[in-house]
Amino acid sequence: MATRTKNTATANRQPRATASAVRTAAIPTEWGQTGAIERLRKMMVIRAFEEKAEELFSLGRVHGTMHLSIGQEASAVGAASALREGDYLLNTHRGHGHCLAWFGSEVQLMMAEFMGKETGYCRGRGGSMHIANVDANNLGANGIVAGGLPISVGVGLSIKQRGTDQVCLTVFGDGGANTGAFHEALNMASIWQLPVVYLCENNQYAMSMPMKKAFNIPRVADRALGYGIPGVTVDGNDIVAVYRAMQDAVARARAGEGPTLVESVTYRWRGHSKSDKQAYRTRDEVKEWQAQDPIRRFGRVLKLAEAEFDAHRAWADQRINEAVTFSEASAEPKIEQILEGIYA
Amino acid sequence: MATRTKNTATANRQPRATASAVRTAAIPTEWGQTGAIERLRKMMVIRAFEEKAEELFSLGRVHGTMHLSIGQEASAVGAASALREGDYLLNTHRGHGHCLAWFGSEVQLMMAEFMGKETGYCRGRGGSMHIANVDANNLGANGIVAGGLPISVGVGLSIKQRGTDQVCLTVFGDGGANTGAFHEALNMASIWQLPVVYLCENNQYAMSMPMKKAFNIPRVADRALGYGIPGVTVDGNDIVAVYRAMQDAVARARAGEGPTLVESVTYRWRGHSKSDKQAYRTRDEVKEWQAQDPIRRFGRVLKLAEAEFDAHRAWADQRINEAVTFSEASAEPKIEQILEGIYA
Amino acid sequence: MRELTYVEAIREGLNQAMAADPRVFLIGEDVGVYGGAFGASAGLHQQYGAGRVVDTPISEAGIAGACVGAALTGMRPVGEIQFMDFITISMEQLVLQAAKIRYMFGGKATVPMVLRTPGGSGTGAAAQHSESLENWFVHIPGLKVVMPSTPYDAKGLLLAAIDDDNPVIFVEHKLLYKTKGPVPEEPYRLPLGQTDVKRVGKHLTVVATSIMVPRALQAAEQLAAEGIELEVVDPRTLSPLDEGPIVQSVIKTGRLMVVHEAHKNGGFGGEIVGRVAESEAFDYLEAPVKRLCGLDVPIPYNRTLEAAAVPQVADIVREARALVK
Amino acid sequence: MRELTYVEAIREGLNQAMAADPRVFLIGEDVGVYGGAFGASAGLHQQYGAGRVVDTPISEAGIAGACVGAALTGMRPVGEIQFMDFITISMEQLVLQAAKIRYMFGGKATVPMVLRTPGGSGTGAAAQHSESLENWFVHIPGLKVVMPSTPYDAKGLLLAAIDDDNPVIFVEHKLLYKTKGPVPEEPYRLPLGQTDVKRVGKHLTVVATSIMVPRALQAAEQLAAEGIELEVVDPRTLSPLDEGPIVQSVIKTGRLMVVHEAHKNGGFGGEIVGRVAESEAFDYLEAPVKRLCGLDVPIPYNRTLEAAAVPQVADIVREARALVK
Ligand SMILES: Cc1ncc(C[n+]2csc(CCOP(=O)(O)OP(=O)(O)O)c2C)c(N)n1
Ligand SMILES: Cc1ncc(C[n+]2csc(CCOP(=O)(O)OP(=O)(O)O)c2C)c(N)n1
Ligand SMILES: [Mg+2]
Ligand SMILES: [Mg+2]
Repeated sequence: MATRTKNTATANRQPRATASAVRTAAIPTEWGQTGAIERLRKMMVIRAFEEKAEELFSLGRVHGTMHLSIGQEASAVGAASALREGDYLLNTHRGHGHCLAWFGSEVQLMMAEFMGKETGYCRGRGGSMHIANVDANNLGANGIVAGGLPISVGVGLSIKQRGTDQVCLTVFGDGGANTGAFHEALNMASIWQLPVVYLCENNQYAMSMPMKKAFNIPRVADRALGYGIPGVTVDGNDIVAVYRAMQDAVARARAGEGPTLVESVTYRWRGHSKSDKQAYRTRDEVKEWQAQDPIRRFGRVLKLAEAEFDAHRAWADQRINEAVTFSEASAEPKIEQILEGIYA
Repeated sequence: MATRTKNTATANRQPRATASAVRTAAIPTEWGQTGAIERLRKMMVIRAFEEKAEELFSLGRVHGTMHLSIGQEASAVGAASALREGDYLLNTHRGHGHCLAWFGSEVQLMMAEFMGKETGYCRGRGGSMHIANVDANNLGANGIVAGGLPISVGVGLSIKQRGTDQVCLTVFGDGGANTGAFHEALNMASIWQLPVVYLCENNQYAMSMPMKKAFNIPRVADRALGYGIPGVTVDGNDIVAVYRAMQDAVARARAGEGPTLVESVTYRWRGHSKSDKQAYRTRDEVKEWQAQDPIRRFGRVLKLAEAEFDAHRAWADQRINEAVTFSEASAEPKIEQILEGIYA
Repeated sequence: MRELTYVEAIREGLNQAMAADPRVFLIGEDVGVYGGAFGASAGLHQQYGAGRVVDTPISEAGIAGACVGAALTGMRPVGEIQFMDFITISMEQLVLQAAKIRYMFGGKATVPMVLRTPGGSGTGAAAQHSESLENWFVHIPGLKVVMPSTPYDAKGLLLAAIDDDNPVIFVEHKLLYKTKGPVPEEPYRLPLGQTDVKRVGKHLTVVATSIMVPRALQAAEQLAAEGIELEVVDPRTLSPLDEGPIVQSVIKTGRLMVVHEAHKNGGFGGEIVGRVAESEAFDYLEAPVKRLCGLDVPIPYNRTLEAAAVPQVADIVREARALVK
Repeated sequence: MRELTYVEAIREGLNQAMAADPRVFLIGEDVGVYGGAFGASAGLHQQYGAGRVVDTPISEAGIAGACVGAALTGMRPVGEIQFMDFITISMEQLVLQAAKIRYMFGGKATVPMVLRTPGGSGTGAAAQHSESLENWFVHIPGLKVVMPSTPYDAKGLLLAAIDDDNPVIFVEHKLLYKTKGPVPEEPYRLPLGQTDVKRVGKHLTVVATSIMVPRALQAAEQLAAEGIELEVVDPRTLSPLDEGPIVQSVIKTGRLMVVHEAHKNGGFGGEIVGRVAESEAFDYLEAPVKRLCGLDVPIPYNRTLEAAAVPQVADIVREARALVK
């Protein structure tokens, strides 16, 4: 009499994709060695940016807070690699990586923003949590967990109504998947088959809340079942795996076949933000994941000698140092202009 | 590399449970003929209440709006039958039925509330959309779609913390299942295994929005997959079927095994509210469902002769007429007391 | 001039905006075949199709977000929140996203969206369907807040709101929908941020919003017979507020009463009093000011209590008389 | 007397309430092992266990709803919204449910819950982590709104709020958390709805809330050297407001300045001015009033701009001096 929903989410409980469980992939032919190296360097720039950010903070040279994505670089760069210029990005509070991986991003403008300077992407008004580059269709990081998800519905509708073949990459965390905003957005995107890819970066925690306690399902991607869209879980520390999963999702979106939920399983090495004592996890757990450093892993795939690897990293550090120099030489916003830019 | 979520919701597409597809069940032995007749009469009282409500409205004797559940009576009475005194109810805007089906409900106090009288359940302050009977743990109808769902989390937590074996019945519509509130509530109830039963009365429409357009999955119950809880779809016009499905769900909840999502498939015969022209559906569709009148269907299960059936209905009408008489004789709230009861 | 009801004027405004600009589209619950809960979009779905008159699931955060995202990427969405009460579910998107995006991004983005929503009581729908929350939005820089009181203003302000490059909260009133007034057929714009003196008088300045404007005008009619001349001032755009005409009026009359339906406590009336008390008009005030507002009570269901909860014409007459004496 | 910081005072209040009453429990994001984003519940998870210090997913509507449902059924929940900005997501549950349930149900239910949340800017967290939205809640009958400015007030008002049978929005300030002051060890209650005169003066009444109270007191110190005596009045409970002491103070000083961090437009300052301008104190006002409030701008990230966006001690000194002259 009653039709029972077979709870496959629990029934087909799959081994959680972890960094160690998944073999690294071959380099995509469309990247070639050059493209692959470019991406390695991008990851290194992100890492260098964030390490510098930490340093500047500890020196008291920036204020506020920041959310570092150290350890998650493969997810950002792998994902962005599947998009193309003209596509849109909606980003999160932990968004330095995606921003730097995005088309046309200039690290010195990001650093200047981070340091609150007039030359920054947002003229120093936004800071770490609000970096945007609207000219490049980077619609901004977001200080609100899942704040970009309802917005993605509008971006998707806009693409459809304007009749372009753009795609909108919408990033959020495991924590973001428990907000009402997630639900409303995924349902709307699904019923209207909007060209949006939902990338959930499951880094195991929402601040101190372990994913395992915040979900009663093994994989965030299982949520896709509730919206009738594909859900994919991928090793988020494998740049090629992320890229491949995202390619499929982007292709579907671009073909008008609607949204996909891609879960990228990864880990943040640092605390949630600058004030985190990390009482909710063990040092060993952190170390295990650090052994799966996405940058070193890709270096191994590329079969780079230690020296060459180091040279790339030195190149990245150099970019960051130049960005700091640029930012330090930049002017502060003027107090008289504080009321500028509220209304258009 | 990527683990793909098999989209069973779409893959195992089951025939939608409809009134016609499901055979009526035998009378539960625990009801007996007496209990069954009682429930038939309860459905008749609900029907009579709402028909009278319509009449009073058209005569201008009540104002405001109302949401009639005519055609959905089996869902309300079947569900309430699976609960016991001391359990909690969180109800919807289309809640006359559940309220009348609930323990200790007195139809004259409901009618008085409906007519805005001081003797009403809410002293005339609440009206149709806010009828509550807190003494009987009926925590009220709700003018906000899914407004009761976040509240259910608190009721569930309270039960757990107080260590009782109460259960909270939480009712909402198909439309309610697309709100962020639904998502946050079901997830929280699931991770904490709260003693709540979520009853989604899928009457095919949210106002003018067909369920088929608002969901990209065939059954609301499939949403359960996203929370790792059981989801059940049942013929909502079959009082026994609803009761059985609810019994299982209530038993799980009472045993501390957590929430269940029960989808009761039914149909509202009337417009959404008093101002609805019903341009979004056909007369034929309405007629098809009217042929599945849950009251007549249960009358057939009970093998009642026409005259006996009519006598029960006359009894119900009598109750309603008495309720109207009571309400009309009741005083209006006093203007001087308008500010009473804002703060405790 | 031809007369239209307030809701017809809004519908005509929507229609003309959609006809003129393919970037304009409607989105909300039941705005399609149903025509909107109060009929504001009746017929537009048939005319423009489901692609431009988008029916949504019950997802108020999603609706607001859909407007933000579309506006950010070149469209000019007009969203509808079916009752102003439900805008409580949209607050994050409206306040933390729509209002702030431009500023947070250093002035490098625009969010040209309009969110229409009916506020107010008087329909017997009780406490969860009768909110008047406009002052919440007034409190948020980056948003504009418009509250038309006549069919003429409704159409002209709506077209201006759709043209505006900022997020506009456009608050209609359920009881005004059926009121009639002259409305030009061609599209016209009434600039946002222009306070309108709806009646010239000399004894008392009455600043009224939305439905309280016609009520104040009725009260003024009655009082005129007693020789009391009210000046009825309608801000129309509550934020950014054009305070000049209010201040000038108080300088002239020496007396101020603010009338709105929203609860008094923490309401827009305080803002008006604050502006006047900080202005040069302060020295001209001859009597304490008066805020005649909704009682601080959830709107009751009972018809008599409901009416007693917000200012009626008789209340305005009584209080105005008392102030002038 | 022993000194505690503001956050320690809150923690001690929570601890004592939980120890005394098994119906009291805490719920919110990271209130458990993490101890709360600002440490307000540090150690309580270890002491009372996960059953009474409940870590939630990121679900602000759910947190508010959890408080409403638990309160309705016999518990006394204390919820935490990690930053006041995120309360935008809880508005439906707070405004349409918590605030109205009692009235809508004819006075037959109670919703004894407290929702704590830190407001304010000054931490460099920019526009989405710096909101001061208290006047939204002041506008809603059925809610109480409390804003302590000292450790002593924080503990006493928190314990009173937990005792109260109504929903209380308890607004803390991030920059106050580390400020110190005397706090008795035993549990004590400061009744809600009692305005407190924090400093007696005669030239100007300064009504200040939250962090603006210590800033106004510092300004008063400076001005005292010039012979200008500010009377600093702290409402503590913004709603229901105890307006008597404010009115009395203005009658005494003849001058009024309101200082708050929230945006001026549509803010609580208007309410204070409205109350005074409607009161007997109107006739005693010797000068226009002044609202010294947050600029109407989203809080900027840049440190200098951020500080310039809200009143600082020097601003209070300057404006007070100008008003008194
Ligand atoms: C709506 C909302 N609630 C709470 C916060 C505070 N907060 C910021 S990030 C965060 C955790 C987010 O977890 P997740 O989505 O998994 O992203 P992650 O930080 O792990 O990258 C929290 C609770 C917020 N910014 N917005
Ligand atoms: C949050 C919210 N949005 C919109 C409405 C207006 N409204 C009332 S009932 C309704 C449709 C509800 O559909 P469903 O949940 O399926 O329940 P049904 O009316 O079919 O019983 C709508 C849109 C509301 N009351 N609350
Ligand atoms: Mg995370
Ligand atoms: Mg329905």
